This record gives sequence, C-alpha cells and structure tokens, in this order.
Amino acid sequence: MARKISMKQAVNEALDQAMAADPTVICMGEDIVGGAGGNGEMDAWGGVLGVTKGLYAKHPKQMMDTPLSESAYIGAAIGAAACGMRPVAELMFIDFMGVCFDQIFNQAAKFKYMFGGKAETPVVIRCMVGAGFRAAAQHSQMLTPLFAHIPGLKVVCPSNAYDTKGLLIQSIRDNDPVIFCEHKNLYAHECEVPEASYTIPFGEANIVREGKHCTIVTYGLMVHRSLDAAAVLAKEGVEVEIVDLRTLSPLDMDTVLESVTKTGRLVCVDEASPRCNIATDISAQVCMHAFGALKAQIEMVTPPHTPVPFSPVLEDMYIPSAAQIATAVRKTIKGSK
Amino acid sequence: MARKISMKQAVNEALDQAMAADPTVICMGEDIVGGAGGNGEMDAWGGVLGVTKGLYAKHPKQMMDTPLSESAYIGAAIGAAACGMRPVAELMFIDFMGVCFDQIFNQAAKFKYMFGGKAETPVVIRCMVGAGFRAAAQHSQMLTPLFAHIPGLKVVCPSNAYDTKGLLIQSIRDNDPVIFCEHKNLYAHECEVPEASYTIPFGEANIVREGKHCTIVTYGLMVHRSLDAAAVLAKEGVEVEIVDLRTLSPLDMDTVLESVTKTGRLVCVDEASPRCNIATDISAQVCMHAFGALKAQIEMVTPPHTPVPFSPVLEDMYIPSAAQIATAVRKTIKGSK
Amino acid sequence: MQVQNPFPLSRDELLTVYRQMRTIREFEERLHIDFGRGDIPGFVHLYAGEEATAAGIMHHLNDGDRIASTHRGHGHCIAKGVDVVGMMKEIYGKKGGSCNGKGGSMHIADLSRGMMGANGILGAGGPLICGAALAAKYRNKGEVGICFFGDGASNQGTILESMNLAGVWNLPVIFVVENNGYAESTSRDYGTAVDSYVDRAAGFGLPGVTVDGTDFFAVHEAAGAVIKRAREGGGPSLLECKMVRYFGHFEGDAQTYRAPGELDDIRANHNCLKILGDQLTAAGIISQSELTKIDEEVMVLIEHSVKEAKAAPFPTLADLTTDVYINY
Amino acid sequence: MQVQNPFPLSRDELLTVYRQMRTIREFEERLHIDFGRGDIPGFVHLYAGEEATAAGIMHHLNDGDRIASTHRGHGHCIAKGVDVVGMMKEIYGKKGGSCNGKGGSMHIADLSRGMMGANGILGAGGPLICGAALAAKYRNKGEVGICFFGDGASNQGTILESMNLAGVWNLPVIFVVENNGYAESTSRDYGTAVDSYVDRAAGFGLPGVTVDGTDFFAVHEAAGAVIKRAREGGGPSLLECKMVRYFGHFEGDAQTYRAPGELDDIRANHNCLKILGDQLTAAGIISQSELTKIDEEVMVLIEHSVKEAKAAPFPTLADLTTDVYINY
Ligand SMILES: Cc1ncc(C[n+]2csc(CCOP(=O)(O)OP(=O)(O)O)c2C)c(N)n1
Ligand SMILES: Cc1ncc(C[n+]2csc(CCOP(=O)(O)OP(=O)(O)O)c2C)c(N)n1
Ligand SMILES: [Mg+2]
Ligand SMILES: [Mg+2]
Repeated sequence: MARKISMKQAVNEALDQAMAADPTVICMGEDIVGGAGGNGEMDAWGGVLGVTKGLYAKHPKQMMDTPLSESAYIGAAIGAAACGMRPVAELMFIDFMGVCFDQIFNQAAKFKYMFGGKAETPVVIRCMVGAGFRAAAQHSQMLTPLFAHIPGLKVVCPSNAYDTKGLLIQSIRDNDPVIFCEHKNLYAHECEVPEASYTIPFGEANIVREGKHCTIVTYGLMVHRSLDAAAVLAKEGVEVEIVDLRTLSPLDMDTVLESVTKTGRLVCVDEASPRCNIATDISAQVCMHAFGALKAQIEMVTPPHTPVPFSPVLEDMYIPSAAQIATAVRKTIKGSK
Repeated sequence: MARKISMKQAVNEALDQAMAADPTVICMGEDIVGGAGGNGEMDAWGGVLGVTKGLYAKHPKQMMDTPLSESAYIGAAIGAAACGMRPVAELMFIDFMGVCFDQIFNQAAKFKYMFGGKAETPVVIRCMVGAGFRAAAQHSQMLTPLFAHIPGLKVVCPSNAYDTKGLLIQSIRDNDPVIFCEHKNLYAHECEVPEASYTIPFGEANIVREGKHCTIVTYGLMVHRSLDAAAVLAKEGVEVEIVDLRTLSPLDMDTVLESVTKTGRLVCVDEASPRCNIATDISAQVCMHAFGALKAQIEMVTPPHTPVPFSPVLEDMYIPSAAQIATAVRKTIKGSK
Repeated sequence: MQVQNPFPLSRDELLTVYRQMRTIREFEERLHIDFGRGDIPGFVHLYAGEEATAAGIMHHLNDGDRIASTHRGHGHCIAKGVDVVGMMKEIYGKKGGSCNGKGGSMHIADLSRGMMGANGILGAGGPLICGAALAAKYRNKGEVGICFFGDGASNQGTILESMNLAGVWNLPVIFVVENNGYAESTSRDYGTAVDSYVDRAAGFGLPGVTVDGTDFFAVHEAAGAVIKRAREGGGPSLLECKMVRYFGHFEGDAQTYRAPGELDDIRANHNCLKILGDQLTAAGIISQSELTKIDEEVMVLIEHSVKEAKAAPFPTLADLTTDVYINY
Repeated sequence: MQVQNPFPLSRDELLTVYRQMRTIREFEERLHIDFGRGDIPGFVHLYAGEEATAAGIMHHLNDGDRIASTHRGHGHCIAKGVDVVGMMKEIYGKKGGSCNGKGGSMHIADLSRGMMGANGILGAGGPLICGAALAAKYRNKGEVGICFFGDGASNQGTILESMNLAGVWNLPVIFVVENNGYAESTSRDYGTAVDSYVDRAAGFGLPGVTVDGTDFFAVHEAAGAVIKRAREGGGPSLLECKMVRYFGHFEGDAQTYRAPGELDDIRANHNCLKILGDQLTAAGIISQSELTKIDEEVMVLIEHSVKEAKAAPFPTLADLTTDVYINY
C-alpha cells in the first residue's frame, strides 16, 4: 500500500466505491455536480472545493444537485433513508446547520427512539468544519459538540486520508444517522491509503503516538498540532501519548481511560469553542472515572470564547497552536495532587 | 415582601413592568396574545400556557402575534434589536430552535464581533425548557448546552420566581442577546417576589443551601431535586452546599471554585443530555482550576443519552431524581484521591 | 329492486370509508372524554371534524405510498391503516403501543403502513416526504408521498422549501393543506399573507386545487386526480382541503377565540360524517340501520382499545435506553 | 445651448450615480487582480456587472433606510455610502477596516449608514430586514428596509417565511431578487421551480415586478415606485432585477458551466456601466470626457484605498477577544 492520496481524494474514492457497491447510495448537495440546468459543462464544479469532482461521470443517477434549500434536501435525504435509500447529503459548511438543524436533531436522530425502535435512518451528512481558511465567523466553525450532544446521532471527524476513507465507507454502511466532519484544512494532507474498499469501526480511537508522561486526547486538525507539540516536548524528555478519537459519538472512553491510567496526566485539545465542548466532555468523564489515576489537573486547550475572526493574523492566534498545547502539557506535568 | 407569586406570574410581571418602563420593549411570538384575525375574543390565549395572558390589554402596541415562522420572526426580533428596539421574542419550546438557529447563533451572536464592535443586539429569546410534562421527545429537551457553547450568547435558566423576575428584567435591559430558559415544570412554583421592578446581575450564582461536605452545582428544576437530595443526606449527617448557577453564560466560576475549595467534593447535576453539557463543562473547569482542592472524583448526574421518552413512567426514570443525586453525593464522599 | 350506485366507490368500499371515518370520530371523542377525566398524559390534538380529508385521500393509497403527518395525526394514522389498539396503547404510554410507549400521541408512526410519523415540529414532514418520494422515484413503482400540514404550518420555511424542491426534482408528492381556519387560536387570515393556497402553489410552479374538505367525495375526486398525475410522473401538486376542527387546538383549549355560535354551526352544518351518511342514505344504496350498525361496532372497537390500553403494562427501566441507535 | 435633461435625476445626481457605479466596478476589478496575485485572503465574491441594481435602488435611500446584503455585498456597501478605504482595509484584514479586520469581505457592515451587513448565510437577511422594517414602523418616519438576495437564495426558507411575515405585518420592505442566472455553478432554471418571481411574490400576497437590472433607469424607476409605496404604508413588494455577473461565483471559479461565448456577450452587450454612459452621452447632457475624468478619479481612489489597506497595521492579540459581548 505505497500509494499516497490526499484526504480530499479519500473522500472522493470512498463515495465512488460506496456508490459502485450499492445503488441505494445516492449523494446530494449544492453544486456537488455543478453546471445543472446550464449550457456549459456538466460536472463543472464537483463541490465547492472540488471534492466530488468526477463522480457524476461515473454515477450519473446517484449524484444529485439541489436547490439552495438545506432544510428541504437534508430532510429529503433523511426521509429517503427512512424509505430504503442510503443517502449521503452534503451540508457544504457545518456552519449552515442553523438552517436545517431540526431535520437532523429532531427528526433523523429521534426516529428510532420515538417510533419504539421501528425505524432505521441510514443517512450520512458530510460537512466541512474548522478554521484556518480565512473564511470568517460563518464558515469556519467546528460545532462538533452541538452534534455530539444529541442522542441518536453519530459524529465522525477524521484526521487523515486513511481514516477518512475507512470511516466514510463505514458511515455509509452504518444504519444510524452519521454527521461526517471533514476538516477543510486537512483536504490536502496525504498519507498511504489502500485502493480497495475498507471500513474502520466506530468507537475505536487511534493512538497516533505512544508516550508515558502525559496523554493528549484530540481529533481532526488538532491531532497534527498535538504531534507537533509532542515533537518539541520529546526534545525536553517529555513523552506524550496522543489519542485521536476519530469518532466523537460513539466515544472510545476505554482507550482514553487506559492511556490516562498509564500516564496519569491529561490534556484535552479541541478546536471547538471552549464551553460544553469535546474537551470538557473528555475531561469530565476522566475526572469521574479515572480520578485516582490523575497525578495532576487536567488541562484543556481550545480557542477563546469568541467567534472565528477573519483577519489571518487573528485567525492564526485563534486556532490552538502547538506551542499552546506544549505549554499545557508542561503545566500538567508540573502540577500535582 | 410577603407576597408570593408563581414563576409564571413572575414572567408576566417582568414583561409588564419592562414594557411599561420602555416603549422600545416589544414582545412577539405565536399566540402570545391569541385570537388574532378572528371573530372571538382577543387575548384569547396569552401564550400556549397562559404566561403572557393579560399583557395585550395593557400594552396593545407592544404585544405582537406572529405567523408560524420562527426563522422569520425570531430573526425579525434580532433585526429590530440591531435597529434600536428591545424585542422579547418567544420561541415556544426550546426544541423548536432547529428551525431558526441560524438567526440566533450566526446572526445575533456574531454581529458585534463580525462588525468589529459596531453593533448592539439587545434581544431576548424566551423559551420553555425541560422534561416532565409528558410532552415527548420534541417538546421536552433542555438544550441549554447548545446555546452556552456559542460565543456571543448569554444563557439564563432560573429556578424560582424571584430569580425569574429579576433575571428577566435584567435580560431585557442587557445589551447582548440573551436566551432566557423557563422550565415548564417550575411555572407553578411560588415564592416571595417584590412587586417593584428589580434586576439580578448576570454571572452571579446563588448558594441556595450551605454545607461543608460536598458541593452540588446545578440550575433550573434540578436545584429542587438537589435540595430534596440534600434534605435526605442531612439526615445521614452529610451537609451539602448547593450552587444554583442561574446564568449558564456568563458562568460564575468564582463561586463554584470557592465552594469546591471549601468542600473538596463536587457533584454536577444537569437535566440536559449527558454529552458536552453544563455538567461536563463545570466538572472540567473545576478539574483544571481547583484540582488540588478535590478530595475525590467529580460525579455527574444527568439523564441517559437518549431522547426524552413519552410514557410517564419512562419520563420519570429519565429525569435525574433526588435519589440519584444523593447516590452520587455518597459516592464522591466515599471516594478519595 | 337494484339501486344504481351513483358514487365512484363500490358499496363495500363506501361502507369501509364510513367505518373508517366513524372510527376516527369515536377515537377522538373518546380521547376527549378520557383526557377530561385525567386518564391521558401530555398534549393531545384531536382530528374530529376533519375525517373526510384523511379518508378521501388515503382511499387512493397503498402501504407503499408514504404519508408525513402532523401533530394532529390520529386521523391520518387510522385512515392509513395503523392499528387502533396499538394507537390507543401508545397514547396511554403503554408497552405494545405503536411506538412501545416512547412516542405518544404526537409521534405515532408505522413505517410498514407507509405512515412516516405524526410530528411535533410544524412543517417537518415537507422535507421528509420529498425524501420518501425520491426513494419512490428510484424504486419506480409509481408510489407517491403525501405531506399533510395545517394552514398555520403552511408558513414554515420547511414546507415552502419543500414545494420548490419537489418542483425542481419533479417528485411524486402531494402537498395537502388542511385548512381548518386556525393555527392554535390565531385565524388563518392573520397568519397567511395570501388568500388562496392555489396562488401559493403557483409561486412554486405547482398546480393547486381547493376543495371542501368536509365532503368526502369532493376530496376523493380531487385527490384522485393529483395522485394519478403524480404516479404517472406528472410531478407534485397542492391540494387545499377546507375543513373544521371540532375540539380545541389541544385538549384543554377553551376556544374563546371563536365567534359566538361558531362551534354550534360547525357541528350542525359541517359534520363530515353526517354529510357522508346523508349522501349514502339519500342515494338509497346504504340504509341508516346499516350505518347505525357500523357505529355500534366502532363503539365496541374503541371501548376494546381503551380497555386494552388501560390493561397493558407500562414500559420498564430496561426500555428507557434501548432503541436510541441500531448499534453504538 | 442648454440641453434638456430627459432623465428623472439632475445632472449632478447623474454624475454621482455614474461615479458610484464606476467605483464599484473598479473596486471589484482591482480585487480580482489582487486576489490573483495572492494578496487577498478568504472567499471573495465580486459584484462587477451588477452595479446598476445597487445604484438604482440605493439612490432612493437615506441612512435611516436599512439594507440587508448578501455574500456578494461590496456593491451594496459602496452604493449605501460605506467608506471605500475602510472596506478595502477590511478585505485585507486590517485594523481600521469597516469591521476592524474581524469580518472580512463577507461581513462588511456599517449600521450608521443603514448597511446591516453582508452575510455569509444565504437568505439570512430576510428576517433581519423584517426586523429593521418593524423598527421603522415603530419610529414612524417613513423609513424602509431592502432585502437583497440572489436567485439561488430565493429558495431559502428564511426568505420565503420573511415574505409572508412582511405581508402579515404589512412591513415597509422591498425584497430584491438579484437574478444573475446562477447560484454558484447552477443555473437559476434548475434550482427555482417557478419561472417568474412575480408569481413567487403573488404566492405571498405581494405585488412583484421584473426589470432589466443592467439598466440603471429601469431599476431606478421600478424601485422608486415600490419604495414610495412602502414609505406610505402600502406594504411590502418584490422587485426582480435581471442581471449578469462578470466574474466567477467567487474568485478562483473557472466558470466552465457557462456556454461558450457567454461571458464575451455579457461584457460586450450587458455592461451596465457602458449602457449608462451611452445613455448619458447620447442625451447630450454629459460628455465622454467628463465620464473619463470620473473614471480617472475613481482609479486614483481605488489605488489609494489599496495603498492604505496594505499600509495599515494588522489587528493584535488584544483584539482577538474584544467585541464578543458588550459586557460579560
Ligand atoms: C416549528 C413549530 N412551531 C410551533 C409549534 C407549536 N404549534 C403546534 S401546533 C400549532 C398550530 C398549528 O396550526 P395548523 O398548522 O393550522 O394546524 P392545526 O393545529 O390547525 O391542525 C403550533 C403553533 C410547533 N409544534 N412547531
Ligand atoms: C445557507 C447557505 N447555504 C449555502 C451557502 C453557500 N453559497 C454561498 S453563495 C451561494 C450561491 C448563491 O447564489 P445566488 O443566491 O444566486 O447569489 P449569487 O452568488 O448569484 O449572487 C451558495 C450556495 C451559504 N452561504 N449559505
Ligand atoms: Mg389550522
Ligand atoms: Mg445568482
């Protein structure tokens, strides 16, 4: 498996293989094909950043452009899922969830429970997340905690191309509604990815670096910032263990607790706003279930409690940095009971 | 101040006094007057549970019924706020946020920041929260964490009539957007409330019971469940201190940290779903900022990670009980480093 | 002497329709009484008075056709073939109810009958039914989707977006406005800025038609045409059914927003069941005694359903945390 | 010899309008170049080609009149009187920008000029402008609100709900559809199920009118009528302006979805600035050299704004956490 592809290509390949394998898999979204109704090229866009480019040519019946009506088409994906299809709907930016959240959290997420178990809603909602694109306050949010909060939803946020492909295929095969979060600043990131179709199970975190002095729990882009911090810390003799959650719901607390039991220290890194986020979630669960193992306070590294600023200099300060993560690790290492 | 009124009356009185004091205060919502356009009585409803009944007669120009279009009228309240009014919009149940969340979290919450400080949006969004009304999965949610997560919003959730009146008047006078959460199962709850207008500042938690063995941090209906638990525990010789947060954003962490420093133990009680909620938020912050003071693990008491069930017997099991809270306190008291 | 049947339905079908409408009526009248007694928890929105619309539309449908219902869903459920005893158990919050007690009145669903759920969120059925219709298009068996919504909900963005989406994708969907003149206590004329739903439909390129929703045959005919059109690939349309609601918005509503005498007039002159009964007996193809016999049988069924519901066990702690995910 | 002015604007006003449109054009052409050079961060949506609409409408407005803009907001800003240097600084992410660098191209606002913000969320301006118009109604000074949105955004629930709300509350709002034929790469005809926005408006009880949005005088006249109506309490209406977009959806878009030759035709035959210039010179009231002089002055202004923007300091860490709340 020497072939390297980008996370963007991994998404494309996963969709391609899933559609080829199962005709009930259909993709829908704004300009995911492009050029509809016009006199120029069809497949003119392949999504706003070209992620789905080329899929229309291969699966013309399974690729649908939509009007600019997220409530209607995300809801339609959900309704179709309840009627035997396996739709993959693209919500271009997760920031747009505010115009269609009801369909996701009150409908898709609750059907099975409200209907006494007699419903399946195998829908996937793909969306771009995260800051660093100079896209300002309404196109740069993480918002994963809002979805992880909701019982009935599954939430996935991969950090690399390999996980992306395996988790996206799993999301499509999964019978529950899945929010699949793609970090726009990781699309170009490459790694080795098998050509054949494969899945990665939900609820299995990945230890991307082993270490014994402190555990970092994180996901998405922050995995890479944490790796950078770990490299700096290693030079200081501090060996950090990094847990990449991969799926935020379900959550692999076993791996987290095991790691913290080993290292005795924890830093939670989250690109989401600080209040009620994934970092507080992990911290709280560790403090409840592995308090005895903790040698010092748990540190959290998050952006400040502000919207995402536009100006590149401000945005760079907004996003948690490797330096901030390293500082947090040093702090908990200095801390004690 | 011997007069006792219910929380429902407290809301009504606060709105009444605020409208009387300031003609830019306007209320809007579905059937908050009632009978509009018909040939029967005007003011026929006063809101779905009669909370605003009678206000139309006193302030006919400041009370507006709306079409069933939450995005449009909640957004209109926000737009009017940006243009010099002080609207109080009612989102009947917080569960309906999914059809209008964009206006709240991408517009109202972000104007000031996105516009470089040059905007004020003094809007209040009142909504009913919480379970126990046999209203099932789409009319019983707490959802406070979803709003507390968002920078730019303030979130209030009072536990009694006195706080309700003072905090609602403060919300209306406040220059930032406020989500004002009224627990529907507390509407009938009575306490002494001054007749004159008064305000309670944001970010000041209330110690509703003093104690030295363990701190409970909570809000809304759970304050009362916690008090019940405390009464039981007191008989066992366990003196619990209960912190009623009152405002969830801003958060009075000083009071929380002080209390935990005194008692050394913490139980966070939240009626919201367990993942990324207010309980995890408080736990995590305490574990970061007062770890040294902790004598044992922090316990959290929340509903299970499920939608709210309809059946009364299930719903009663769903909502955290005094017994569950007492058990959590006993657990942390037995716990140690 | 053989009487000529002037109706587009056979005698048996007519009896079935009458029975269905009577079942809805008795179901609701009984809930009204039992709610008043404090037997029934939660919010309950009754469909009584509106039966002809549910029956007139659903007569054209099979289990493969999907409907998205509203908060006022009992009538849709019964007309779509959902089991009445299961429904009653559900409303009582019991095990063995349509949703095992987890959903209640506002969330009764039976996907096996094509009933995609009552819904506590106004307008939420619009997008969902577009999805059902899209799936039908892929299956290509001529199935359709029906989206019910009230005059109030007609102003929800979800419904409006869905009309456009259905047009863009040429989906086999019928948007049925159940116009009972009120949204809660607010008059339709206050909340909806346009007089005619046919104009509203035209704003999305959809053909629209308005009928008297208390006249079973009027609804049946109009629905038949738009459903046929949709089955044949002709695309979406809108059907406005003008109707009356007998009880309050929900149980407990004193209806003071109605004009004096309004309710009496409704019950006396706009009783869709009486209208149908009169049509059938006047045509001479069904006798009053046959109808009375059905009425009695329905009473027995409803009484039975209440007994069953009361006797059924409540769900238990073990049920609280199941059915959230298929696996987690 | 005194030439008769055949236009409804004075000579001075006409010069101002031309200058405004030229300013928008040069602002956008310059951003196009500078974006290509890598000088400008983020998503940038250019208004070039659509100037006559912004200018034709805004000529009727004062600072007390509010507008809600879109992601493609530069033209609205300039026509509403927002400072061009402040805008350029903002787009460069600099201190002293309209939003102190915190908003960027998609969020330029200036409430003091009645500009309620460009908006990154399609359709979000609909509800907001209803609120502005409601506030205007309370102030009772005849102020109006204008909601701009694209043909694509015309299918957002927020816009649709807002049309109904404006009708119900009889608000002084004009809904302006900027129909440039495309939403991103998708043709208007694919995404919008109705042919005419006048029909769409009628679906909400609103009068509607369609004009050639590249003809300043056509826009000016139509806008004048609906704005006057709104000021006088006549309520909301819809104005569709048919127009063309010169550049891609955003900078970086290769526009392969256009038919071959389409862009050439647009620039040659649908250039609203050239159309206006020709109308003015043909009428003989303004000479080509006067226009050229304005063109040159505008070039100087834009060059100046870019210099200022490049020279301005970036915000600092202290700015990161201010302006979230008024107090917290
Ligand atoms: C999004 C949303 N907003 C508000 C409500 C509260 N609500 C429930 S029913 C109702 C009135 C509905 O009126 P209409 O659509 O005419 O249906 P009807 O009750 O007359 O059958 C309202 C406002 C809701 N359930 N969902
Ligand atoms: C709610 C929402 N959905 C999608 C987008 C992404 N988006 C930005 S502009 C655009 C196309 C808008 O087309 P139109 O309304 O015609 O305006 P134009 O760009 O042609 O001026 C899209 C889909 C968005 N910003 N907001
Ligand atoms: Mg109604
Ligand atoms: Mg367009």
